Amino acid sequence: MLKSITKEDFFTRVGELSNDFEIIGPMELPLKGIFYQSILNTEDLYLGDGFAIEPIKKFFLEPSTRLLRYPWKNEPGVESFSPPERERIAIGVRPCEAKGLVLLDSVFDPPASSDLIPNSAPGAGKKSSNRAGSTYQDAFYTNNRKRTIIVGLACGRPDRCCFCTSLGVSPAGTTGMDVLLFEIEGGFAIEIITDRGKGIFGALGKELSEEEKKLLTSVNNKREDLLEKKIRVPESMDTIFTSDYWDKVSRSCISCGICTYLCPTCHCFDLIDERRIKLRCYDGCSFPHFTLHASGENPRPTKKERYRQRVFHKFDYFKINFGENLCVGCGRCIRFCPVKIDIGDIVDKAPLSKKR
Amino acid sequence: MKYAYYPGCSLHSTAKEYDLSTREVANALGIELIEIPDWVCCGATPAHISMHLLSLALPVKNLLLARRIGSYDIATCCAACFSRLKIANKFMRDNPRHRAKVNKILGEEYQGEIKVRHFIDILINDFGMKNLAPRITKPLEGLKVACYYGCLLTRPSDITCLDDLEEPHLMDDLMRVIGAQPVNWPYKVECCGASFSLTKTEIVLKLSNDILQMACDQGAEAIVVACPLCQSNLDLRQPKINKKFKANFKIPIFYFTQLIGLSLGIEPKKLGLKKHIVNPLPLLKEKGLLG
Amino acid sequence: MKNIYLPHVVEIVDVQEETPDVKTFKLKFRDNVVEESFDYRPGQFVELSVFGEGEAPFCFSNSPTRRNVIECSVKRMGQVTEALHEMDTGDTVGIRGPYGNGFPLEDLKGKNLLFVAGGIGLAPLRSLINYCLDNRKDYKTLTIVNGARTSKDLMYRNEYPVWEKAKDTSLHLTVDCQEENWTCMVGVVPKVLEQIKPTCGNSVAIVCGPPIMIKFTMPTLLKLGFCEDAIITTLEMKMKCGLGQCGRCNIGHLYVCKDGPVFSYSQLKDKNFQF
Amino acid sequence: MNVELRKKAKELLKTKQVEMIIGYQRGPDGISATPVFITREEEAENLIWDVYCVYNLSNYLKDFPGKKIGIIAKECDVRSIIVLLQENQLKRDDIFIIGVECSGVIAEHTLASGKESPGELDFDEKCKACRPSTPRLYDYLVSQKDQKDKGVLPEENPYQDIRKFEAKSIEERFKFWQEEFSRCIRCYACRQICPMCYCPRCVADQTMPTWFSRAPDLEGNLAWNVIRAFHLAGRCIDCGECERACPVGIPLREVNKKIEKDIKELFDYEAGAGVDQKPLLSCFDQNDPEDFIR
Amino acid sequence: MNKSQIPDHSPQKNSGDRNLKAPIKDFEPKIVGFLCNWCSYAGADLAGTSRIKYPPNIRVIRVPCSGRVNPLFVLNCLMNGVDGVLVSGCHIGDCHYSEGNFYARRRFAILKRLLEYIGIDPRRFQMAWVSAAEGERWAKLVGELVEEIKEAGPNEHFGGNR
Amino acid sequence: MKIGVFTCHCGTNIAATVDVEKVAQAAAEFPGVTFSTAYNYMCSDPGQNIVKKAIKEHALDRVVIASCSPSLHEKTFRKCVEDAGINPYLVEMANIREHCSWVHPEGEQTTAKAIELVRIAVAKVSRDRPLEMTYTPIEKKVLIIGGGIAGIQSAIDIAFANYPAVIVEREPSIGGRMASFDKTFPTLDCAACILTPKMVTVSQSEHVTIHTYSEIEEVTGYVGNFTVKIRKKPRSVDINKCTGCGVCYGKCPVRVPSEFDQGLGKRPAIYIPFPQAVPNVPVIDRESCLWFTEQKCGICQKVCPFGAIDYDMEDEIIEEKFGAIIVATGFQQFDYSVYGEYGYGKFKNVITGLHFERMVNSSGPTGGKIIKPSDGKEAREVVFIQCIGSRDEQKGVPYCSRLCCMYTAKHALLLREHNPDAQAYVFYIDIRAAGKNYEEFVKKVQDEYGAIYLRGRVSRIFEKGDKLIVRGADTLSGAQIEIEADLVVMATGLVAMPDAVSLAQMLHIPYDQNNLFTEAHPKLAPVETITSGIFLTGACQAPKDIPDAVATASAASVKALGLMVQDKLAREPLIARVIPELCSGCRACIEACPFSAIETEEIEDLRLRRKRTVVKVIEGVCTGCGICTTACRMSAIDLEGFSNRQIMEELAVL
Repeated sequence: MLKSITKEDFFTRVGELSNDFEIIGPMELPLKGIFYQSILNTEDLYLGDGFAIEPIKKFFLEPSTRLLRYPWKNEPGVESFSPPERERIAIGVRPCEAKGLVLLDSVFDPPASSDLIPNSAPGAGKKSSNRAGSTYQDAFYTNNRKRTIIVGLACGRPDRCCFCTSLGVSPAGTTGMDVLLFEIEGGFAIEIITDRGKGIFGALGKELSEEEKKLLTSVNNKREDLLEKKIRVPESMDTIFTSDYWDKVSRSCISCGICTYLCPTCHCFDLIDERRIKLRCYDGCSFPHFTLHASGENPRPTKKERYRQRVFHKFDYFKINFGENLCVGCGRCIRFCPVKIDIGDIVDKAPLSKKR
Repeated sequence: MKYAYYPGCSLHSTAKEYDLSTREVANALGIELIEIPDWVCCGATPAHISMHLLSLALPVKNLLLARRIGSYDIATCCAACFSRLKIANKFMRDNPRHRAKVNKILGEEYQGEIKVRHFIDILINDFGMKNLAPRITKPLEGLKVACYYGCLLTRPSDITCLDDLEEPHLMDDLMRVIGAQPVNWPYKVECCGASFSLTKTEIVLKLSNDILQMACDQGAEAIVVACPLCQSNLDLRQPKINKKFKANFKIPIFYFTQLIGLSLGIEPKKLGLKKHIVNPLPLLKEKGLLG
Repeated sequence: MKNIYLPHVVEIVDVQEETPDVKTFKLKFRDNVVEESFDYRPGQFVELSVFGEGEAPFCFSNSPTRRNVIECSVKRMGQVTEALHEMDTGDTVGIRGPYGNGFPLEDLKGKNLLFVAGGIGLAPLRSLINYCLDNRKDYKTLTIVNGARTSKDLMYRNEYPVWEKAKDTSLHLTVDCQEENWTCMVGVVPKVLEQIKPTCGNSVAIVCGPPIMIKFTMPTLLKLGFCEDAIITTLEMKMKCGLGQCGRCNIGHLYVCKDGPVFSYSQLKDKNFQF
Repeated sequence: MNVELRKKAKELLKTKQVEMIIGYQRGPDGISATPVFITREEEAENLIWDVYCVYNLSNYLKDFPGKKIGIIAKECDVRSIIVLLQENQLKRDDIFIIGVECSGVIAEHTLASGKESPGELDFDEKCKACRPSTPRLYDYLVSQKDQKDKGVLPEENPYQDIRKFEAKSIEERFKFWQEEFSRCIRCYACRQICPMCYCPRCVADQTMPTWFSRAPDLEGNLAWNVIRAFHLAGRCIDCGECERACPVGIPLREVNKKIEKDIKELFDYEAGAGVDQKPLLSCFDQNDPEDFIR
Repeated sequence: MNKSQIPDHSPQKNSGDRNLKAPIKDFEPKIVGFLCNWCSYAGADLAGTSRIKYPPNIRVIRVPCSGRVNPLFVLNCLMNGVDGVLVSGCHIGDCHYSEGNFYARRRFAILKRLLEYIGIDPRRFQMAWVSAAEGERWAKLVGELVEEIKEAGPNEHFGGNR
Repeated sequence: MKIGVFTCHCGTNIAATVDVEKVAQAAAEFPGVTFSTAYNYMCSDPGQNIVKKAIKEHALDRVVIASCSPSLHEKTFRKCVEDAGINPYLVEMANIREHCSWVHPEGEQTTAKAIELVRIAVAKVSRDRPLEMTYTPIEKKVLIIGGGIAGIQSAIDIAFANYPAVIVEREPSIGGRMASFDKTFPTLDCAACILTPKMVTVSQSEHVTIHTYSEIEEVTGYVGNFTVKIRKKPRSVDINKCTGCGVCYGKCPVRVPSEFDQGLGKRPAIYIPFPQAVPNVPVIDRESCLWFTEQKCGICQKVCPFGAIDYDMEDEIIEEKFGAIIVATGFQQFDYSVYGEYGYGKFKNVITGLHFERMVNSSGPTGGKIIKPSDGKEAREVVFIQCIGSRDEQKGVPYCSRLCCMYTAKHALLLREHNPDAQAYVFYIDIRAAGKNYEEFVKKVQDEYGAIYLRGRVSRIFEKGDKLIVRGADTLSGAQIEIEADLVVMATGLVAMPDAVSLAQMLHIPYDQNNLFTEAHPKLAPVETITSGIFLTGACQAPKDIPDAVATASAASVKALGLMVQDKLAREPLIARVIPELCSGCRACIEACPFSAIETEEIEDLRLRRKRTVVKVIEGVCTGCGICTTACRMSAIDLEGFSNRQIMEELAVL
């Protein structure tokens, strides 16, 4: 059921909540762009049309997490860092990012019961279909997910790089959210999704009047076709693994880390030891040293293999392992790519017809 | 060529002739000397023996007065005034503690920026020897003189920085320009006994006698000085020296400004030549320089 | 919630110099509760962490049947291995695992086994060989082909007599080029295989060694009649997390650290894997 | 302009003088330009040259070692080719430089603001200080007759804003850079896009020893940005690509310009002056300034 | 097996929470000195043999030549909470390798201005020429350095997550 | 990794202000340290035995010695651990004496600093790599710069050991300052009589080649492999043809003041400095010879019976390789013209010691008569003034020149010998007569030769008539003294040669603030310099009289011969090392290397599967300065012994 609330009441409510919750939300830095920050005073909260450069992922899979502290060479005992307990509310999360978190859950927080025998029976020969999720639950990520309530904000004005609808995400989607806000004139319409969401915003606002409801549904229907960019994601791209299409499209790639670090679903990381502390930091498959062996061998030496790996991991491998594409169509990798490589076009125009 | 002129006490009293000849030479050469209105004594030796602060405050007072009439360089003739003003300037520039104390006493901010010049330095460096030479109407031909610089003019050399402290030559050059014949003698910077002249006169007599003796030995007919105290020790005490050492020196002691005045054709009366104890006129007449 | 990156602290009880750049470390758990619950299969690996230097994957080189200690053979290669080579008895390291699927022991039962090892590749195979020797009745003939660049690079020399004397087990050693007082065969492993011509009926070839060697051994085995499923290899990849999450060790959709490192040749061919 | 360019490209490919030509083509959004690598003649048709061609294409030369490559280069790109030649990364006869007269390129961030026509868009910062519009080294020059002359007058004193920033107090300066650098996510786009960064393994990726923290905290970010600028001392030719590529908008050109100003004042050294110029930090002068040494 | 769980500092905040090493009043700065082996290190030895006292805040790292000191070393020190860095080599012309200090001079002229531009207190990174015969001057230099850096205060911008 | 830490009490030097036991205990806790102890004198034999025993017992593989400066005992401890079976380069020293105990007050902070220095050393040793010595061939030839008594003695000793030596002398003849002396103290034997035989032996020895009238142009290379360019200035006389008959300098019309006679006597334009010159071949002074100044005369060429005169001889550069270099460039007199009180050097009758030496010398310009240069009359009253320039921080040099007191006493004696009714007055501060029979000699001069020694300074000298009035004080009697002297002799001090600094920079050897070359260690290595292979003898290192000069010359020769006898020289392996994978081939290091010890090479890059140019270090030439490591942006070139990992590890434990 939908409720509406004026902007002021909403912000005062957020103010009350900030006593016992840490508030995270988009903040606009002039000339620089919008960044998710830990909000100290509520005015900084920016709930307008633009969306953050870095996805909300950075508050769940942190750019650098301290895993454990080593003894110095010979001292006994390894101390693990305990994940923080403070409850948090993430406000202004876009539907694509929330869906991204759900995708990450299947990697870092796999349902414990799934039949995850290692997919190894060599004799099997045929493509193994059972879910090859990892049996390991990441304590830090799971803790972050548990202690955070997601308050989504429907997309008012997607830009020309967004193509979330082609990936099954709607600008007003609710997957992975506890509460969803719709911007209506003078305030927000609130849709409570989970009881956690009810806990914080349940008693808020008044029933939506009829024509407000009509107006909202009409706006929601039009949201989908606000997106100009539509792409067709092929079922499987196995057939073109060896084609030189990848060489052509990846030629202008400069192997930087923008598309991987800013992607709400990319989750590759590196374990780094620095001065008695083991850190988990972001890493990207576009970097040459990502797969470099100590012996100097590198299974993915050139940009071609590396960019192909990025596309296949998102649109082929993840689908085999977890049944969904590892992409939510947020368009960040297109918007911020310094050489304007558009993954949407690449996947859309992949020459599937060619025989293997 | 404008300067704030600081005569100093002795130029208004015992060394009047030095003041007269300086003024004459100055306006003969077109150098404008504006006497600093109600200047005070520079403290000379007594001040810096008794109280250091006094020995700074007095000269700085004069410097402030000079600054009021426009910050020209200060022209001074007496070696003692010259060295006291210079030392005061150095302290005010380099020593913040003293500067603060003195400025508090005098109630004005002074950083030691006014330049203090001796008249010799002005003649040679500002006016320039090549401009002086053509002005000489009556060169002092045949007059053999010993230039006596005394102690304060060239020392301490890093403060006065007027001339070489062991072998000064500026006055010799001036004498040569005006036609006189400076004698090469070793006692150019030997001490004449200075202010002992009042307290322990016999020291002055001994030292001045040596100086006079050396000047005679080297064939000098007269001694040229640039400091009133040296002049009085050599001139005033000459009869006593003759009596004590049974010598008969009759060596006139000129101020370099007097000789320059003569060479410029200024008549002797205006140069105060009559005020000397040892009468210089016979020698000048003999040399035919009085005409 | 358990921090899956937390290693168990183990102590180095013995260091054996196999070759100039390979050392075998015997590791003993400090805490015997963990020791009991720590069981592994040949072919699996652990992430060995040297405190302050980093972590690297090493396969077990002793058979789980010979319980008391864990053995890992380490070739001096990069930062972690260099630090390990500096260590000697008494130092402590961290161990995390066991990871990976290990050799498919059930499928191998009742088959002739051909072990093809190159250089450091003998380490995981030794674990399997000793395991087979301890359950000798489950397996038919064992043929061990072990090649190395020079005689100095042959590992576990003290095990060779035991292997030769074992029931219908044959051992073939080879070095790349002839050396003085070297009696056994000479030549690269694929050539040696052609000379030995092992029977391919009801038999499985287990190949392990540097990528170059595997690249030339595979066609030879196929030529000798081994079918694609009957050739197993363990892949040596860069593995950081060992949990299938850090995304770097994948071949196609399979993660070497989780779904491997033991793969059949058919799986690899399917994934267009080039060595 | 484009016609002459395409004709030349076709001729080069036909006569096998070059195996590939790196140039610009219209981007998918119809306005901005993206790099293109042409190996066949007919592909030369979509070569373009206009105010939207911002990229420094010489960055791609290191991907084709030993091959004969043609490259379309404006003045700043040519300067970076000169430095690459100076540091033995390229062989002069492997590179065929198609010089283009440039009258300034568009600042890319203004494109996103929806303004379309070139008139309204303002020029990139780097073009303000760029004096000659014809490249100082080329094998073939495509002149710029029809393009209107550059609206941008070179500033009279190029390091104005650097001096203004230097005048600020130490706390203000640190606060500014602390905010900027704490936003850095260490995606190394600034390094990957820079033609001068061709090191096989950058000090940022080295672990034996780990020079500075590889985690994106303040210490690591500041060390990274300082050493990146330092390693470009006397080599950065101010093509502005690093600032353009930075996703979080850190003013990286500021840091490079500061060093450029210092080495101009201290050692009168300019990057990319000539192919046989000695590297700045591999030579010295008897009376280099040493006022800061006690 | 693992010890008590120690609280985690989540990365966003970790560059913010600095625990001040010591109250400013009795702040003992930690200074790193890169001394060239042939001149400055020998000069420091001479200060030793002539028993000239100077504050103990300096830690000496011996390098063959001031030309060996890599800016990365200086950055590493400053980023890990060291309060002051000194690079000291032979006087110009005296270098045992004849040109080492020329390169150091040019290199650190750039680095010093860059660090100052970034907002790092110029007193925190200094350079000096100390010859093998200047034991006394070395002691005076260290004394002055310690005073200056005491004035500059602890380097609390960096080194928080040690 | 098993590290042993050995902390030294050094008697009380360290123990006085540092709690050594506490340091040893703290060191035991450091990572990797398995053994830590303390002992009174680590560098002593029992101390070293403790180290060796501990290495064996605890199977240590790395050692840290916390004691004094590495410049003192690094070699000792490297040798010690080598004997115990560990690679000598796995040792590090923590300097807790010169850099800690001696310079900080006793107390908690000093001990804490000592502990921190040890922790740094342990961190560094944990990253040391075992290194092997590199060997380089040695050139079996010694270069001797300077042909004075010191140079000659060195040449004789080296020739005696049948090794070749090359003397390079700037003047036309060897012999140096001593050749101009008359008698030598204290034995009064004639300088020429004891010097000439040595000069002759040197000139006749087939092991010694002498390049006179030539200078050192450039020195490159390192111990065992010095490449030296020698510039032979044009003599205009062909040495082989000239027999030294002397016809040419007899006929030469030109007369110019002779430098050898300190300007007292005159010499022709083509001249030999003194009769016993070796080689006895004249040289043409091109500034004063009419042929060169006005293209006239040319008599000497006409009269020369052997056609040895050759006007168009040019500078000749010889390049030779040497194994060791002995520097014997000698001293020059202090220029007393800086003293205004002594007449700025303008008085004719004020001369220096060397002038007097020439005058009193029978083969000198005055034939042994001591005269007043102004009018040539016999000098009866002669005043000697000591410490001219020496012991004077304001205008002179701070040190005492050691031998002026002695040569003044000798001059006073000779004065009385030559002219029995002459009287010598000597103004002195302290008489320094510390050699053998020196004090007795001075006593004899005072008693038997009636020299009046006045303890006090001379405040002023001025001319009065033809006399010189010397005004000084006699502090013993308290009287102020004025002497009317005929002649004043300045006992000027000994200072460095004017071009000493440029030679030091050419040889890369240190010099002190008085431009005297600095020895490696004042007590333990007085004739060596810190640049291995270069040795110092004679007054260029510090003022020395003839006995000391000869002694240090022999000492330097022994050191040089020590190198000659080895057929190859072990060189410290602390040199640069390239990591090919990291190198981009940009050659910034090649531009930066002062010794051009780096060159390019082609390698097959397996990762990129193509040929690539990277750089390579030439082992023999690299001196280990490390300049290339910072010129390289990729840190692809590292320096053994001071590697990036070692230094970063040191910084990590700060």
